[in-house]
Amino acid sequence: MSEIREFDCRPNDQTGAESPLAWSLQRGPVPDADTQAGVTLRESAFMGHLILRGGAIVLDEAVREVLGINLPARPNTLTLDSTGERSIQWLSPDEWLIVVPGGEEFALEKALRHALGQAHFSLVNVSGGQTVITLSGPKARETLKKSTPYDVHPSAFPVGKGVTTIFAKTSVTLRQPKADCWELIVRRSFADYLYRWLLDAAAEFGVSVER
Amino acid sequence: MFHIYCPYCEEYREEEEFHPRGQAHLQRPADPENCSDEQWGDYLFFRDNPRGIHHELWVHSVGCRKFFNITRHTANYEILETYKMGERPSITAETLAADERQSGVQTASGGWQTVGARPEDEALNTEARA
Amino acid sequence: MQRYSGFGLVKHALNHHENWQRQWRNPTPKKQYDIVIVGGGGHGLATAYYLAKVHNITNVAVIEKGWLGGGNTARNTTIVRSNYLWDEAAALFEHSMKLWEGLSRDINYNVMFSQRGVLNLGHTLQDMRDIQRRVNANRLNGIDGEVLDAKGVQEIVPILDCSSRARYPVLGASWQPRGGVARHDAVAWGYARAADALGVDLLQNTEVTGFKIRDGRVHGVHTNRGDIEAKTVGCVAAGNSGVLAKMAGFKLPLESHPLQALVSEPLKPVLDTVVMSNHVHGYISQSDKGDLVIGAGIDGYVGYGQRGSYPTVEHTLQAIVEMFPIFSRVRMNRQWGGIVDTCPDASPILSATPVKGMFFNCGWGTGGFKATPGSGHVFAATLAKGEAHPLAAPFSIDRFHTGALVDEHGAAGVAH
Amino acid sequence: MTQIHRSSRGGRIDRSRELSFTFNGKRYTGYAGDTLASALLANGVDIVNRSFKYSRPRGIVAAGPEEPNAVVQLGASEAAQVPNVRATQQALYEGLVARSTNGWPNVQRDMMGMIGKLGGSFMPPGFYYKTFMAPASMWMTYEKYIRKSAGLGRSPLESDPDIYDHLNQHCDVLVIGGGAAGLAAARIAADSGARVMLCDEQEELGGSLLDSREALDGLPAPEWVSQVVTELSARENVELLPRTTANGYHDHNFVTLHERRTEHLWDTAPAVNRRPQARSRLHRVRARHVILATGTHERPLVYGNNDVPGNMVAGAVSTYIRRFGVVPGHKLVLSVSNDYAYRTALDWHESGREVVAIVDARATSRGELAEQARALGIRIINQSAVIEAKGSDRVTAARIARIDLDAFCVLGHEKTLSCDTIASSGGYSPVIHLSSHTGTRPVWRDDVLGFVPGDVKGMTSVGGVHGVFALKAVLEHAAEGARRALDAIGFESDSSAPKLPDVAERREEPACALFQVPHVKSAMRAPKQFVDLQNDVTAAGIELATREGFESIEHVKRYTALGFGTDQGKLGNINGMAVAARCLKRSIPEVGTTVFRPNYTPVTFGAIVGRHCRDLFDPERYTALHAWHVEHGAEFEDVGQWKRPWYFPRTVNGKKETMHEAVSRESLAVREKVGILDASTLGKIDIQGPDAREFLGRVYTNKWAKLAPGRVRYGLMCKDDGMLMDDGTTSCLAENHFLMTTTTGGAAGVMEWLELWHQTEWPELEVYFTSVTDHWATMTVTGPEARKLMSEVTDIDLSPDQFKFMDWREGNVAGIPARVFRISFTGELAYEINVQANYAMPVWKTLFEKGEKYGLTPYGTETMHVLRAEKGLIIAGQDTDGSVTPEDLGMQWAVGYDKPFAWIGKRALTRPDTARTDRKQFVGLKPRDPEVVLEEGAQIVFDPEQSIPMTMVGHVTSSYYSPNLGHGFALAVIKGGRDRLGQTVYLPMKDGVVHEAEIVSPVFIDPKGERQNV
Repeated sequence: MSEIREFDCRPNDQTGAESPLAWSLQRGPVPDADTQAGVTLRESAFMGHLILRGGAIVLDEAVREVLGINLPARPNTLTLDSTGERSIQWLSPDEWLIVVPGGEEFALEKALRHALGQAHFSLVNVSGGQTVITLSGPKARETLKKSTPYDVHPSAFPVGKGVTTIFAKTSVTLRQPKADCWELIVRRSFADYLYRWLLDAAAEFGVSVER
Repeated sequence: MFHIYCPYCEEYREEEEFHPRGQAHLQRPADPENCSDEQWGDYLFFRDNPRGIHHELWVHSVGCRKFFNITRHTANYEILETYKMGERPSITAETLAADERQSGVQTASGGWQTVGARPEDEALNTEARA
Repeated sequence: MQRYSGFGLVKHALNHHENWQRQWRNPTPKKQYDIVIVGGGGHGLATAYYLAKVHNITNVAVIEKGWLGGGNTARNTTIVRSNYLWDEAAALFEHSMKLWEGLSRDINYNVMFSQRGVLNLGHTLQDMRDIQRRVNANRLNGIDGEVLDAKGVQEIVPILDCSSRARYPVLGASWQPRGGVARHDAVAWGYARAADALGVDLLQNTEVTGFKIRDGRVHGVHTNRGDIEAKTVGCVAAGNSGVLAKMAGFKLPLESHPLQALVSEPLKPVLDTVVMSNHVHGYISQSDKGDLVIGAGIDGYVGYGQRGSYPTVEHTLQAIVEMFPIFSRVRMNRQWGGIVDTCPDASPILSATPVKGMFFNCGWGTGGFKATPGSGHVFAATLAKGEAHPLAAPFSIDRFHTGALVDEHGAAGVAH
Repeated sequence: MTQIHRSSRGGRIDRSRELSFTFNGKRYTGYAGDTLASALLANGVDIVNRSFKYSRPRGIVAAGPEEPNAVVQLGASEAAQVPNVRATQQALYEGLVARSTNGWPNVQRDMMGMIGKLGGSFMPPGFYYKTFMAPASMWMTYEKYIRKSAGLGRSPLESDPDIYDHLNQHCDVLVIGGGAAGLAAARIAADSGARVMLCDEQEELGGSLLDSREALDGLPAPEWVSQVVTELSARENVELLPRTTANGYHDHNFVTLHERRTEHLWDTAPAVNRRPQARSRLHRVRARHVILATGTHERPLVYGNNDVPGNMVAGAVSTYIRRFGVVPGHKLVLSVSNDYAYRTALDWHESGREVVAIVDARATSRGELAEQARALGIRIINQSAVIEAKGSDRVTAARIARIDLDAFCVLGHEKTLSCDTIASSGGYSPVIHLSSHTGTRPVWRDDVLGFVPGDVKGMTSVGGVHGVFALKAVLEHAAEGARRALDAIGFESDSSAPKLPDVAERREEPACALFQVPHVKSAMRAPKQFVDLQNDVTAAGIELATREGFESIEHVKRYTALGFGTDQGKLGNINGMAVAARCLKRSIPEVGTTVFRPNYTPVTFGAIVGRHCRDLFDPERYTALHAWHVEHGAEFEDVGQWKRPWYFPRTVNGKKETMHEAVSRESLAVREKVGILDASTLGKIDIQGPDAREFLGRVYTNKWAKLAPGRVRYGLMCKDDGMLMDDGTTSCLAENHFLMTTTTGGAAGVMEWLELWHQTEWPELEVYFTSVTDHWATMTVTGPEARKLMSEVTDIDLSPDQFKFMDWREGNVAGIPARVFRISFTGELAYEINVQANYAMPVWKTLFEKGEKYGLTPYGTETMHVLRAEKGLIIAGQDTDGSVTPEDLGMQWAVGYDKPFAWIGKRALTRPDTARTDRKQFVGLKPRDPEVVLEEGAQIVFDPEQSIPMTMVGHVTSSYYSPNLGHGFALAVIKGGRDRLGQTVYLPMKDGVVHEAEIVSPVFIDPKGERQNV
């Protein structure tokens, strides 16, 4: 596979690593833990993120073989493995987002390249460029309604759905991997803006930030 | 605010997720080196700009990032069809005109200031062009 | 024509205003005119007026499908300035500015031209470079203007947030003191009345349905009120230019887009000048009636609907409240849209066309109102002589084939 | 002061909760449930404002959003001021403070009123167009006074203490209006299981049922309303929004609703549980179907002095009596054109006050309500109308006369009836505003004497707005409309249970068309007959406009200002059109209709802005190293949405460096030692695929066929018009794998550009693009000591023959996997380090640990600009402006003239104008005076002696003082500049100073590029 340059950009030693939300949490404000909070916010930092591009027919089998989960073929859906730790999400007819526990991404990249052989596809590690922010709590949906024009009503946004859409003045990939759990995948450089937006939008419900 | 059916996401999304990118089906001259300044200028700058049915290129910027086509009425803003790149529209000004002639219905001409005014009279224009 | 004056007003008041004359006639179309102008907006009426006044050509009809001044003349935010970047545009708009300065007396109609000054704010270093470039060019072109720093801006507009707290702090501005606003409807009516008095026929509710073209030359127009002969036809129809061109069998390098504007409820005077910002994207002035007149953005799609997208209104008001936090509790009364013809280089077209005898004056994009007198003046000369007035020459359609564009996106960046 | 007009019982107010408030500095009391208007009426406050133009005293006329006069300034503190609040829509709260918006020194004794009285006749419509023209210089002075007397309320002068928010909503059925029609429709929609929203502008749901005399299912109307509201609010699929106005109806059934959440509580939004609440909220609703149930506005009649306080709309009088227990006078004369308005006389009579007479323009009145009135002994005078009100600060009498509707004249039988209140009703105008917002023309119906909505896709209008007025018919119409709506969106309505309440049918006689009432004098000479009260537009004014040739209704409106007020002509528009129609001898629909625009009623800017203000106005994008920059005192420059360090001022002996000092220090550090720049904001795109190389060759002007893995190349990107669009370096990572960089501002645009060409023009090329801008953090280590520093932190072989200029290598930097690129934007030896952004901070910190001994200096964008300019390197967007070709820049070396494919931009270069040899070309400028730093944007001339307008031949694009050169220098574009090297040009500045400069090569330092190559 000399035609594509593979590169493991993750060091073994994680000392000093800073997630996209590090600066926001350092600068604050970070609301105190609040048992009455309507919304709880948490960063799932340092996950492995890969963008896989290619034709579904080309990719499907290799993905199943390597990851053990199906490539979601239907638009705006996501599939998870049995542990719920690994997921593949449809982003466009020829683009998927794979999220796996941090540290697995390079091995996965190699395995997929191996499985795909000479097929035309592209696989790009974007782990440093985005992060996952999790929203939960009874007012999470209400907070989303303040922020995105996408319909988050249960009838329109069931568990297992994921979409890329407008969120305040940025874009996120919004998904509901399980009930009462919303994941917002946001670009690193917009993470602080999104954090401050969420604190502000959820303020009327009470918001707490889990570290 | 438009509600646009993305043919790739296969659902309606809000206009905020999209950007219009001008007239659809523009053809870049196949052999630019051998086309005249006139032809090149036409390709770069001259557009249909119709009052009525318009085929236009949009991109689902905040979404699947795919370009696709919309057939839209530029006066009442009704979207008649969206279709993928590489596909041809099934509704055009011509097909609609044919439908109208059959049903005897005249489409609304939103945006006109004078009641009863009509955008174009086909017969007269044919003469004008002749 | 009854001359208007304060004395006349008193006289009429004593007669219970029962003796005012019509401001213009409502004539029956003649079979033939020397020149037909298609489009009875400000530009078309001004063209007719200057044809009659400057060139003594009075056998002229202005054909308007609706009511006079009912297009963008009635829908714009009334800003007048001439601080354009490129020589060609600056010359044309400054020509217009000079005509504005004597217009009310010239046409005996108070168009309420209020030279309260126009600020174009800069929020980034590149904004300031562009402002300096433009103001330097303006100065050497004889157009008034200066570059202000943030403090200078604050002195002129105390209610503007010039603090460093702003997301994009105001770094400075260009300031054109001769710029300002005018009463848009009055411009159309004033020109209409003056043109009518010189013998021009203003044909309202008359719609051009086609052109008579033989051997590549125009011979007249078809209208819903019958055919009208004319060897010279000038199309000055703003948002409908593309439609007219199609009737005549050619395309223009234009797209028609909705440009939105909105007003607040009337307020006591609070803003004494015109403030425009390309970067945070909004512009504002206060009308004599007290409304804050706010220009919103242009929608990116082709649209003839005289309305636009709601997000555009949202973004505009965000910009206004960012610049003027005190306006947060003021309320928005109305929004509307105009249809603007935009050229790829954000400059107008004043040009002959592939059809002999047919001329187009269009493509003013977001900034046509301010050009009304100048546009009419040079277009009248163009129609009268059958060749482009020197100020109009750079704005021919040819430039889109030769590449000699007059790229005014910088100056016209914010719709205005 | 006691509430002299409060009846002893009745109304939906809570008499146990007394509220005190202040109006025009005077304290009053009202009750919970009052509006400010009902409380003012209860207290006998007749004059609430002065009119706009003539300063005439004005009282409350209506009870809803159509109120034109009672427009007040609200707010107890400066920051809480709200201009132009309609008292009829403002709920009373304890401590409310309001003032009239006009009137000096006060609304009772107004000086302007004198002027209005004396000067009124000199102020016909359009008078300002006919005067103030001479001398021209005086207009600005006149204008100052005109402006002062115009306007209504005033803007607050302090920042808004409140917050606002948005809620994005989606529903199957949006019901607009919570009156009889809306409630009935919502009930049926709810039963189908559809997602239903119901909004209503009033404080509580119920609409006109709240003051109705009728019974539903045997219950008084308000009780039936409570029952239905309770039932609906229990349903999960229904969202009820009282106090919420649908203000705009946009394309494809997008409707904005403005919910006033706290305005009934206090003038600023109170916190709840110490959590902030939004003062108001804008619901952005996407509805599959809209049921328009907005009802009607009653039209007053237009007669002489119909603006004197005490003249009211008939229905409003009933509303005040039945909802608020306020009878706004003692003796009523009711002037009507229809049956339904008779209810006002019944309500008045039942309150124990005197109905002097009902004056009915129709020849007979035998409807049910008329008979009831007759039975109560109320005097009914047919074929007559009030032609004029008497009184100045309050009505003292009504002048009535027999009239001929067809001939539009008074037939005599004049009487003057003593009274203090004249209520009038000219019929009911459907509230079609929202349906008009969509651009749909309304339709005139002679039977309704009004416009009803035209066909709007996805909308059904029901009840009053559709011209259906009688309660029983309204309910049936709403039910039928709801079923049709549900059917259209695929819901089944439960047809088995027609849940319509029992309502008695009411026998009514047809209304007559009466708008302007004739007077014994002509309209021009009669006492002022107001059509639009807020804008002081009179029937005479409209007549004058038509006389002057303003025949289109749009002209009439614009000439007279009819309908341009904050009420948007809700009361006056139809009457105005009727007057115009009469003058023009046409019918109303022939005169045309007016186009209603959003908003239906005014909406606070703040609510439309929502949270997108203050800190959240626009995102601030940060790099992974932002925390370090902040800690080290960086000043930031806004580049797009990014915050980039501009320079790093040091504080020496308590004194902070100026930018000039900091930049000099930073520049010297890079040229003499080593500096470091956070370049993470550059756009980065990963490109993979067998056709990647071919694709690059098509989008870049230069050649890519032979770039080997391990190598980097600078590229220019044009649009197809040949003008430079973006530039950057692209590295060949492997045969089919490239990493492209773009400018910071161009990143998103270039990404879309690549996708555009791939998706629309060349889908056959096998290549994919993925943005990695945020994934990689980029640090540029540059300066003569760069290699030494790098050698301390990396395992990469840095020897010049192994790692050459324009090479890239992989390895570890500070223990972190990194790609290092030997590219230079400074002209010095430079290494651009890319690491995964999560690990940028440890790398950056290690570099500083090791770099101290080499004098490692962080530098910002300003120093970057100086250094690159010394090398003649362009910045796209600063040295170019969309009118500059690669050839203009002298970059023919980066133009692949003989590439096989006609790459983007190539063809345009041979057009007559782009091929000119005297185009503006990119050059350097050296000021003759070494102390001078030319102004960026300064214009250049060849001949400084010429007169204005001067012939300008170019301008300065970049200009700095160079501490390395020891003088100022600049980059510029100049006509034919490259052939003029060595010549002198002139830069005439504003204060008369003319700078001289020599045209030189744009490369000022190290023209051979030896320093970056070491």
